Amino acid sequence: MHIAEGYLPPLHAAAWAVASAPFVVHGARAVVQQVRTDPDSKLLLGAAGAFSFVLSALKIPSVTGSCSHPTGTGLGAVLFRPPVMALLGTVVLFFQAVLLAHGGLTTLGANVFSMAVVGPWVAYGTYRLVRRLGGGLGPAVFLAAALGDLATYCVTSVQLALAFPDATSGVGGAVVKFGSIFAITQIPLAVSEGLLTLLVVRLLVRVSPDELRRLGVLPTPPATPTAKEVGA
Amino acid sequence: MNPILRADDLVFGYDPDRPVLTGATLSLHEGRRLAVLGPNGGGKTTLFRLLLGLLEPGRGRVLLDGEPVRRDRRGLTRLREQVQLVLQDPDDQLFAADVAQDVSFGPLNLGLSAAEVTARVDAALTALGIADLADRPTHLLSFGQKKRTAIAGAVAMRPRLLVLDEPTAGLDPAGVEELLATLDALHRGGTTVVLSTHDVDLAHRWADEVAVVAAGRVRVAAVDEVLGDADLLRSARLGPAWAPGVHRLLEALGSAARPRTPAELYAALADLPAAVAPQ
Amino acid sequence: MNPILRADDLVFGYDPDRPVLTGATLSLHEGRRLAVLGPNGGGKTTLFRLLLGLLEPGRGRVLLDGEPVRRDRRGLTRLREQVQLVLQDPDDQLFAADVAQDVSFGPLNLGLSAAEVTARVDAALTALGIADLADRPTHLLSFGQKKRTAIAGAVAMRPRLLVLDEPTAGLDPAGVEELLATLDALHRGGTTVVLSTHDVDLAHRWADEVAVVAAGRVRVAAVDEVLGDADLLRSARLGPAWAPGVHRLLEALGSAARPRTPAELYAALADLPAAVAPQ
Amino acid sequence: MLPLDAAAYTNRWRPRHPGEKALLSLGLLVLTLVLPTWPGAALTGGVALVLVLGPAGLPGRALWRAVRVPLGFVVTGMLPLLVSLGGDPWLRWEPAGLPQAAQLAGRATAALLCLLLFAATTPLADLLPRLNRIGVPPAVTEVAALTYRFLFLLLESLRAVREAQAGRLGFRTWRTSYRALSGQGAAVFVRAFDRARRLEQGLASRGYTGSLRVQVAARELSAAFVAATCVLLAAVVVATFLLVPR
Ligand SMILES: Nc1ncnc2c1ncn2[C@@H]1O[C@H](COP(=O)(O)OP(=O)(O)OP(=O)(O)O)[C@@H](O)[C@H]1O
Ligand SMILES: Nc1ncnc2c1ncn2[C@@H]1O[C@H](COP(=O)(O)OP(=O)(O)OP(=O)(O)O)[C@@H](O)[C@H]1O
Ligand SMILES: [Mg+2]
Ligand SMILES: [Mg+2]
Repeated sequence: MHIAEGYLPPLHAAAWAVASAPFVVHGARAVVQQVRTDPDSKLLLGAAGAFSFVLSALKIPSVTGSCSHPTGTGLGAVLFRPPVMALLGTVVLFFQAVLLAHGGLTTLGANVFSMAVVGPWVAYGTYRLVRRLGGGLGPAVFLAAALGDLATYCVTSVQLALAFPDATSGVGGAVVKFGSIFAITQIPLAVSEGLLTLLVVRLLVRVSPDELRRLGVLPTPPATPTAKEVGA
Repeated sequence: MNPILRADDLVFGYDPDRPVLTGATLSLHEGRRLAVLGPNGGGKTTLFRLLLGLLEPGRGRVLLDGEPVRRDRRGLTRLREQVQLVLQDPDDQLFAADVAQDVSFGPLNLGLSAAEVTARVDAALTALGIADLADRPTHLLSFGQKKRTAIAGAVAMRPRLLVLDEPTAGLDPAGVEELLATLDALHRGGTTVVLSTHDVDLAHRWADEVAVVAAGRVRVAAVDEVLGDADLLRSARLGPAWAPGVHRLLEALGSAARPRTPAELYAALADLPAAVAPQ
Repeated sequence: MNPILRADDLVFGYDPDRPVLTGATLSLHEGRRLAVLGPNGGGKTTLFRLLLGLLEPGRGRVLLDGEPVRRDRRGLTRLREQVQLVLQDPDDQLFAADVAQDVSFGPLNLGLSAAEVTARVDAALTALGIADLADRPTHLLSFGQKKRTAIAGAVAMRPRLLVLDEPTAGLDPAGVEELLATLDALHRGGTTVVLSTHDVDLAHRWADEVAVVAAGRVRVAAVDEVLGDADLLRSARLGPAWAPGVHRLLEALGSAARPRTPAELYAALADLPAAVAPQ
Repeated sequence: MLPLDAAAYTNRWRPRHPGEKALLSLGLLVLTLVLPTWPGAALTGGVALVLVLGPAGLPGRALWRAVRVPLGFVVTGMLPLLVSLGGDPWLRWEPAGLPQAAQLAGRATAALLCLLLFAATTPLADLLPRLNRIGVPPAVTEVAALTYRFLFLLLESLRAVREAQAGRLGFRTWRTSYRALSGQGAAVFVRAFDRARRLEQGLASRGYTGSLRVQVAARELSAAFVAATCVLLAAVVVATFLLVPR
């Protein structure tokens, strides 16, 4: 859920930007480091960013008959890890703002915080936890995507509630208000996104196992007899 | 005289159990136009990638001006200063956001000055007839324009040898003519040009020499020899070309014309002596 | 008799300021083989997407069996049960994990029983000659195999009309022959086949009728008429075909042979009476 | 493919330095937030609208296509302010929220126009490579530029896959839609990595050794434009304080 341009008062906008900044800088450092040790990973990161952008252009059918878009944070976090997603997510949100007028520049900080920081961390944490507890890839991915999606929306609710406290019940009431409005629409969507992510990953396990291994989602087999391809 | 580039008995397979090339030998000579023919999956692209050092052969060597190419950064850089490859799909080669930026990538890597880079970019864009596209974004180009941009990126490196993988695929007939005219201009300017194609008539009209890559090996010969060898053509999943048959017909009619394209055939028909000319 | 599908005065542009089609009319008749020719960017693919209801025309209508196609789910489903489109790039069409699964996608969507789906998939794979690939992962297929799988996916829908966008692009000459043989078998089996191509000789040998899509409009005519019209060909960035010229040469030599491929030309040459035969 | 992106390459301000356009439109955007919404946002929004349609030359129709969807978000975004929770009934219509909602809608619309002034005049091809000069590491701008390049390839692939599925009746029912959608997700993923692998090879043959540096077309920062921008921004501030209702 993108907060549109101009929605947040200047102080809020600035505060969320400050809150996101360390994560983004940390992500940028991780990327710079990764690119230094492996220059070809630049291309993979570019592809991953584009994939995240395009993922949010998928249209999920929703109950009401209208369409909605997945956040893609769950899949992105599982595939590319939260630090990298913090940077890629920022790039993607910036592109969505200037290419689609979706979201905005002054609300970039707030959107980054919900969609590129909290969503991915919740998704990734869920994924690791479920795997640690012995859960299969399927349930882990499903829960990661669904909870990542929900977490994103919860943060957005809080951000809006802080900016627009309820006239009678204050910030607390506004959190409930925005939260319940989103809950009606979002819980089914979160389940949808979880299901979709599960199906995608299941297909990927069959279609693209090598890439998943390279990303550490599937365990690497002891010996990897691959072709000698040299890029340098 | 040494060939510019030579593949010497190359053996290669992506999968060790399924070799693609089992001993490929091919020399690319200065100034000689070579067309590489072969079936789908025959190994044309693989051969080109081996020649450019993008793949490492299991056996055999690649020689630049008679010297084996070393597989370290120095050796590969030297190779790619002399030899440039244009891939079939221009989207595999174009990465920058606009045309001029993309073409500047190679010259910048050569460590040239900004002024020199600009000059090279301008010259390459002009040579390809796309100077007006310089500040167009890559993603809004048509297929043919992307193809020209990719070639410009290679030409801006001023290579001695330009290798093009199926440059005419997907172009309309007029686009093919324009591209060939561009390649001829480069050739006249001193660049040696090699291309791969599935079009036997194209190879016949354009090339001095033909290499057939099939069944793991390369067979090189003069154009007429290859195109006269029905068994070779069949075994390489190629068909015969029109032109040689047409030449025989014209000969039987007493005409000395040797058209290489349908358009030339119609010109020859118009020139036939009235006595034999079909109406 | 009504055509199966008809485009009636279609107007369309992706960008409202740059129309691609400015009034395209075309009828696809049962049993008649139609080749669609045209320059790059002429609008062939766009026309096909309009015919399949994948794009909505700014003006004009698409008629299925004489009835306007309604753009709701019912109308589009009915259309796509009858008409199938095979895209140029098979990678756009293949997304399932293996060949059989991919081909089963359409029949499953029709809501058929499992047994019926299996039967359809098997029949389609057999028709395309790829029954042995059924459980191969799609990403390990060669280009030609992918192409066949994509066509099988459409054939499994048992369409009355099969539209193929540049099906021969990228195939080697033998692959083109095999594909045409497959299309002919489908055609004999009662499917109406339409294809687009840049290859004028291919259109000449295969089609009953040719449509030229250029400058926003469609011009339909018998093959010989289009291929005899040098101005039309030039304006559509197409060149002449070899075959008509060869026919005139053979006629002048007193031969009745009308070869449509180089191979047929060499057969005709072998059959020429000794008196006129070139050596 | 994306109307705003296409506009950025064809508008009359294309040759201007991205810094000038950023100063102008982001300056207006900041003023939209910090000045009192009435009349501040009306002024900034109006100025942005005039500039984008006038000097920048964006056709009205293109502007409408770009703002249509985000304007919808502005409208739906007002609704929560018009309801109140707690009390009796628990959820109720809150007319007292109307002024605040109207103010928000006005500010958001003005901000959207300022964003558009920037987005529709500044191509990312001009902008991204220059971000290095304001301290963004080259690795990041290069990854962003690659993302930008791959984006269009993948959107095109996604469109093609979706259409191919539609042609085979992939969206007939809920069940089939989910199968089709997961196919799209997987296909785009496979395509993305395939593209990266292939470009890796393509760049290697062009001499890639780790840097994707390109030469950026020289664009002069126009002192006149910058000065005019400063005057305009100051004028908006002054006008707002003169007009502000007391
Ligand atoms: N990256 C790769 N990994 C594994 N196998 C590959 C790869 N690229 C090509 N191959 C296989 O190597 C063989 C030779 O392929 P190559 O692309 O060199 O043929 P080609 O002559 O260029 O064919 P075409 O005419 O279709 O372009 C084929 O069997 C192909 O499937
Ligand atoms: N998705 C799209 N968005 C915007 N413009 C498009 C799109 N697809 C095609 N076009 C444009 O529409 C015009 C017609 O394209 P189309 O692909 O229909 O031509 P074509 O005849 O199929 O060409 P080709 O022979 O190269 O396949 C071209 O100018 C092209 O640039
Ligand atoms: Mg090849
Ligand atoms: Mg097309």
